[in-house]
Amino acid sequence: MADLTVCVGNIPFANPVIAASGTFGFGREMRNFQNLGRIGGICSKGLTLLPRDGNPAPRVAETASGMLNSVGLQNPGFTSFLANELPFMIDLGCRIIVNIAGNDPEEYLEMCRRLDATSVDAIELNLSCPNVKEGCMLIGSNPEMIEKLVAAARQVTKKPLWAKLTPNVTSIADMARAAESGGADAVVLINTLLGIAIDRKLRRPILRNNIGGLSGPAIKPIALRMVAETYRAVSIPIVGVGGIMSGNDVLEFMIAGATAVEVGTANLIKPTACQDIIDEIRAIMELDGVSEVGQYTGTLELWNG
Amino acid sequence: MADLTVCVGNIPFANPVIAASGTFGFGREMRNFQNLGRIGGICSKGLTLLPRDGNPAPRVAETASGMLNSVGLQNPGFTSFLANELPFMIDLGCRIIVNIAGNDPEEYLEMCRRLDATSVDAIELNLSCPNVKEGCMLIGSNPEMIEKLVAAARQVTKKPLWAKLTPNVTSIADMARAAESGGADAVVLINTLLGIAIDRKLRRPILRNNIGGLSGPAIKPIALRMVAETYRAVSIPIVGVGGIMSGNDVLEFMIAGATAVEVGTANLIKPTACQDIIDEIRAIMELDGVSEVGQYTGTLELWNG
Amino acid sequence: MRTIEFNCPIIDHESINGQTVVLTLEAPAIAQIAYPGQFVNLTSNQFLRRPIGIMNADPARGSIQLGIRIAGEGTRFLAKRKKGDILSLLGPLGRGFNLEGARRVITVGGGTGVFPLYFVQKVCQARDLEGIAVCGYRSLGDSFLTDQYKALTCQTLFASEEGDDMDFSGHAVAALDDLLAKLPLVPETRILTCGPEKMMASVAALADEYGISCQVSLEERMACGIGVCLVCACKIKRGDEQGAEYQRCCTEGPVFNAEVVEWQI
Amino acid sequence: MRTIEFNCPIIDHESINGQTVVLTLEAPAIAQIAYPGQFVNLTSNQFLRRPIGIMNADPARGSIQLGIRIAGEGTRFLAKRKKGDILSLLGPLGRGFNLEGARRVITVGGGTGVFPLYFVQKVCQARDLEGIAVCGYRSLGDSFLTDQYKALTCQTLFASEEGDDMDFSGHAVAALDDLLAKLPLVPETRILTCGPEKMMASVAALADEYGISCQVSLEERMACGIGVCLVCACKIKRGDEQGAEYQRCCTEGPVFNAEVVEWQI
Ligand SMILES: Cc1cc2nc3c(=O)[nH]c(=O)nc-3n(C[C@H](O)[C@H](O)[C@H](O)COP(=O)(O)OP(=O)(O)OC[C@H]3O[C@@H](n4cnc5c(N)ncnc54)[C@H](O)[C@@H]3O)c2cc1C
Ligand SMILES: Cc1cc2nc3c(=O)[nH]c(=O)nc-3n(C[C@H](O)[C@H](O)[C@H](O)COP(=O)(O)OP(=O)(O)OC[C@H]3O[C@@H](n4cnc5c(N)ncnc54)[C@H](O)[C@@H]3O)c2cc1C
Ligand SMILES: Cc1cc2nc3c(=O)[nH]c(=O)nc-3n(C[C@H](O)[C@H](O)[C@H](O)COP(=O)(O)O)c2cc1C
Ligand SMILES: Cc1cc2nc3c(=O)[nH]c(=O)nc-3n(C[C@H](O)[C@H](O)[C@H](O)COP(=O)(O)O)c2cc1C
Ligand code: FES
Ligand code: FES
Repeated sequence: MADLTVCVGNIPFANPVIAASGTFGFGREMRNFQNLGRIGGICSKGLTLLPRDGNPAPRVAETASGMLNSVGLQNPGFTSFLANELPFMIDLGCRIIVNIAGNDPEEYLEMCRRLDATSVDAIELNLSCPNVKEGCMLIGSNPEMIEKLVAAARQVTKKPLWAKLTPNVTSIADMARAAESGGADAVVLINTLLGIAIDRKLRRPILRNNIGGLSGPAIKPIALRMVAETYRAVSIPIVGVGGIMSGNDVLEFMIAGATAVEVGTANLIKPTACQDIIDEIRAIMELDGVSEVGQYTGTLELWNG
Repeated sequence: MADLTVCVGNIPFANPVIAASGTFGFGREMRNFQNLGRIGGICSKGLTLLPRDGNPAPRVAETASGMLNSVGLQNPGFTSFLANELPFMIDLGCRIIVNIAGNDPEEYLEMCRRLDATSVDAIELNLSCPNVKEGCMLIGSNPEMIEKLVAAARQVTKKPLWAKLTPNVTSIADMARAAESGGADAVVLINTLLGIAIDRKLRRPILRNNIGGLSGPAIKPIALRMVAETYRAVSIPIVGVGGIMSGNDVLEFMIAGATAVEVGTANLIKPTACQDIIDEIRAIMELDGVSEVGQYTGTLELWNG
Repeated sequence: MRTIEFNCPIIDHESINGQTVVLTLEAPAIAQIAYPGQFVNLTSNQFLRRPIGIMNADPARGSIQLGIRIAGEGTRFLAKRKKGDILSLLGPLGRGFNLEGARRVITVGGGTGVFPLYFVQKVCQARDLEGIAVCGYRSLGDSFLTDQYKALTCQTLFASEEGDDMDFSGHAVAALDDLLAKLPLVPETRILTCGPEKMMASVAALADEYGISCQVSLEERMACGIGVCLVCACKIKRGDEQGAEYQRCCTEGPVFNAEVVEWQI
Repeated sequence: MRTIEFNCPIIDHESINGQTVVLTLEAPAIAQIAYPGQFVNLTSNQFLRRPIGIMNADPARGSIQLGIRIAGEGTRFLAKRKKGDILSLLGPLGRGFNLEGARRVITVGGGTGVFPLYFVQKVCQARDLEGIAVCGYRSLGDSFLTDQYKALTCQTLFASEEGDDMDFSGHAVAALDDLLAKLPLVPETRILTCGPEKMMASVAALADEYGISCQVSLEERMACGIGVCLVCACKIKRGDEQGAEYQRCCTEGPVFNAEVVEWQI
């Protein structure tokens, strides 16, 4: 029987498949489609200290093998989340990661502090949301700010800290190194790529927010390259995200260097995506004669010359 | 009758559709498929001072709505090009742009000097090829180096200088501003995004060069966003490239701010792509009631708020 | 309610005109529980699914019907499918129309909005409610379901914007105005509307004028259709009257009481 | 030679086994000029076109045939097409086999390589050349075109790697070795081979041993198929013996004289 368990830092996961932030809500709706106790983990929708309305609609534009979104971190706010959503999530029976996005460093720290007292399994510092004007991506494209923020968060919580990075930078490896120096337990890459879609007739962006974040299979080759690049730059675990649609995709990310992965847009196309992907991984391991899924991680052999 | 002519700087083009470097050879093969005199222009395969063998095969990997290539600037060398290809190209009856890539600044300058004496219409400085270890992308991700190189080239040739930029940077607008400061007549964006494709069974990159450049519709939202962003940052013309497959795509790029466009990967799927796209533009202008194609350029109206 | 993914064969394909088709799909589980105003989310040859309102459900036959107008590549693909082809459906999705306590139901449809409201009238007939339908088309040539509507309802009013030989020459909203002016009012009347946002806003205003309760079926660009991605934001007035908040068209909607909708036009 | 894009209807679809089909396409312009060893580049449901060797061309009927083995999503889509479906083809592409001055032609095919070589034997028969065919299959159950090959050639040798009831038990290369050992040599013999690279390299070595001129049909990942993108690099020895250079599989190839090929295995 294939062993799908992996450890990200010290936390064991039943399998490497985690639902990505913003594509799974808080798990309430997805319960109708699959047994959430069987997936590796769920990453909450991105949370801000105060409730956020998010951006006006349209918030989605379809692109070739992908989509742009400009949700803009609509969420009930951190306090309401702790009271109304977290207890429900904890009961789901899988690992729970909480994705937080601050308007400024202090907001991140405030949320970290308050999460320290909960039973969440890890905190994902969203340093990469492209859909809000403040904080987030600004911090995420500056290594010094990343290191400082992660180090400060490290001081206020014992929870594992995952730094979720933006691909909209010249060197993702530099950002990952900064997160590592700051004391991050893992880096999560990638968040969405900045893009725009235009309505020719209206001569307007389709998204009311003008720009949005590109996700889906279109970005997979970029995400995979960034994981492979970062694997050579840091020694903390990498959680790979970007365009994963199948079990084979997951194993490609692991071969490139990921310890676990997050599945995002696939959930929106197929509500059973996470469960199906886990089943596919199991079948492929059988085929490949691999008994422990962790044996894939970082086994990419580069061609030389 | 729709007027498709555009001017990039001082050079008039019969229409805004230029065949992108590396996807049209030197025009010899494409003659069999369309009347090259009718397209706006052709950009030569990237040239280096000395002949280059390029990278070993496989050099292509298919991705969702796109492809990775790692040709590595295989070309007969600048001297052979001048003797054997350029005269042929000049005779084709459309604008000829020569794409050059140096191992170091001096190689760029040497080629610029020698092109000054020819009748090429513009020189495209390839500051963005991801498939060679030297020069190119290194220069292209550093604003100071871009500005210095363009300024130096400006000294040795009177030909219009187009700077072709890489999207693998935090701020493409910064790169474009640097090119403008250096005296570039236009910026061309974007070249390919760095990516990787992995063969799970072999645990090897599919490309023998390990990484390659991602092109095709998958990258269109990113290219379009970079054009829109750069349009607000510089006042020299922008030539838009990335994932264009249709006349509608061309007009989206123009609305975002492009004066002309380059069509790349589409040529590989459909050898009549450029001609078909020109016909589509004409039909859409009829529909839109637009008489001069230049009237689309930069008309994107952003949503505010 | 439990919605899941179904692979449903097309058992009938009726072409209404070059731009519009009615597909009948074998979907017993959906047919069993679907009610008017709900929708399904369908795969096509495009990346995202496409939301389409349920036009009819026949629990006995185990089938549902969808009326589809070609609007782009995705609906073109769907319209070109043939009998026997299989489509992946998620459904039934969303909150539909509320007919509780209604005695008279006036549906006001415009364009493809005429399709999902057909399901309303079918339920009205089954429940013995007085069904009145106003259907707005661009032109006579563009009209559809007219015989079916006539067979179901107590009264129909077909409006043609181009003024060619239909019941009413002009917009569906003007037709409704005309109708309401003549119609003796009865209590427990509901106006249910589906169509272009501008039309629905006018219908809502008219309903308000006449003091009739009104429900509207909003359309928003969607991805998941099941409430997890938050892209389908509709601006809805808060209960406490303190401004508005974004609610999910696919989950809290697509049908909302007209008075809570903050129109975007 | 002039190649353009054609939309060609499938006029016949023969399923050889679950994994392999032969499609007959109406493609008069291609049928007219195609010669053995050339290929077409086909659209599927995938992004890039797929190169497939021409298995047969019938100028009179205006049709060509393609033998396709399912290797992934693109070939799966192609194999599932039905009579009447239309495919976009670019062709004929590339340089095929050179039969000038040949008297005896020995084809050595492995797997799907057996398909394009069938066209060689057809031309041999038409030109009255002595055609001998060695066809290598994994097993009897996996074999195809055997009757057709028999009908065309002077001699056939069907090899099965699994050693089940075929002419020869073992690899096609061993079968060729066996054949050459027994066969009285005649001048102007050519060995033409198509199949896995390893097989072709062995065939080339064997041909060299026997002093027979040999042509090989290389396979390389392609995009355009028409010579503009340079992705299909084959390493070919330079005429001046100074190392090797990259030539285009789609344009200078896919067929090369064996002695200029720098094998990558
Ligand atoms: C709840 C709901 C019920 C609907 N019911 C019906 C129906 O019964 N019959 C019918 O013909 N149409 C209906 N529509 C509209 C239908 O979903 C769109 O026409 C369709 O998505 C267009 O897809 P396309 O690929 O043809 O067009 P494209 O313009 O190529 O679509 C591009 C993208 O925009 C989205 N989009 C485009 N137009 C609309 C639209 N009007 N509403 C929402 N998203 C859109 C698409 O879903 C896709 O993501 C309904 C929409 C919603 C939200
Ligand atoms: C000149 C030439 C002639 C050929 N003739 C035939 C033939 O007659 N019959 C036949 O069944 N097959 C033939 N092939 C192989 C056929 O092209 C591949 O099997 C097919 O491209 C695989 O596509 P896929 O989508 O099914 O597989 P995938 O593995 O999903 O393809 C992914 C990508 O890899 C490329 N690729 C995968 N395998 C090969 C391969 N072996 N050669 C080249 N590119 C590959 C595809 O073109 C595509 O770009 C030929 C190949 C070449 C180059
Ligand atoms: C609709 C939507 C909402 C998202 N919201 C968030 C979010 O709140 N926080 C975050 O860190 N990432 C968010 N993301 C990014 C995803 O978590 C993921 O990093 C990205 O989509 C790439 O993965 P994918 O291609 O598998 O979707 C969102 C993505 C989508 C499509
Ligand atoms: C096979 C291939 C070869 C390329 N070679 C070059 C080159 O030599 N010089 C260059 O500047 N860009 C080169 N490019 C990049 C294209 O010119 C273009 O910038 C890029 O592909 C994005 O456009 P597209 O999506 O329309 O292809 C190449 C692209 C491809 C696909
Ligand atoms: S479409 Fe995803 S929440 Fe409504
Ligand atoms: S496939 Fe493009 S040159 Fe051969």
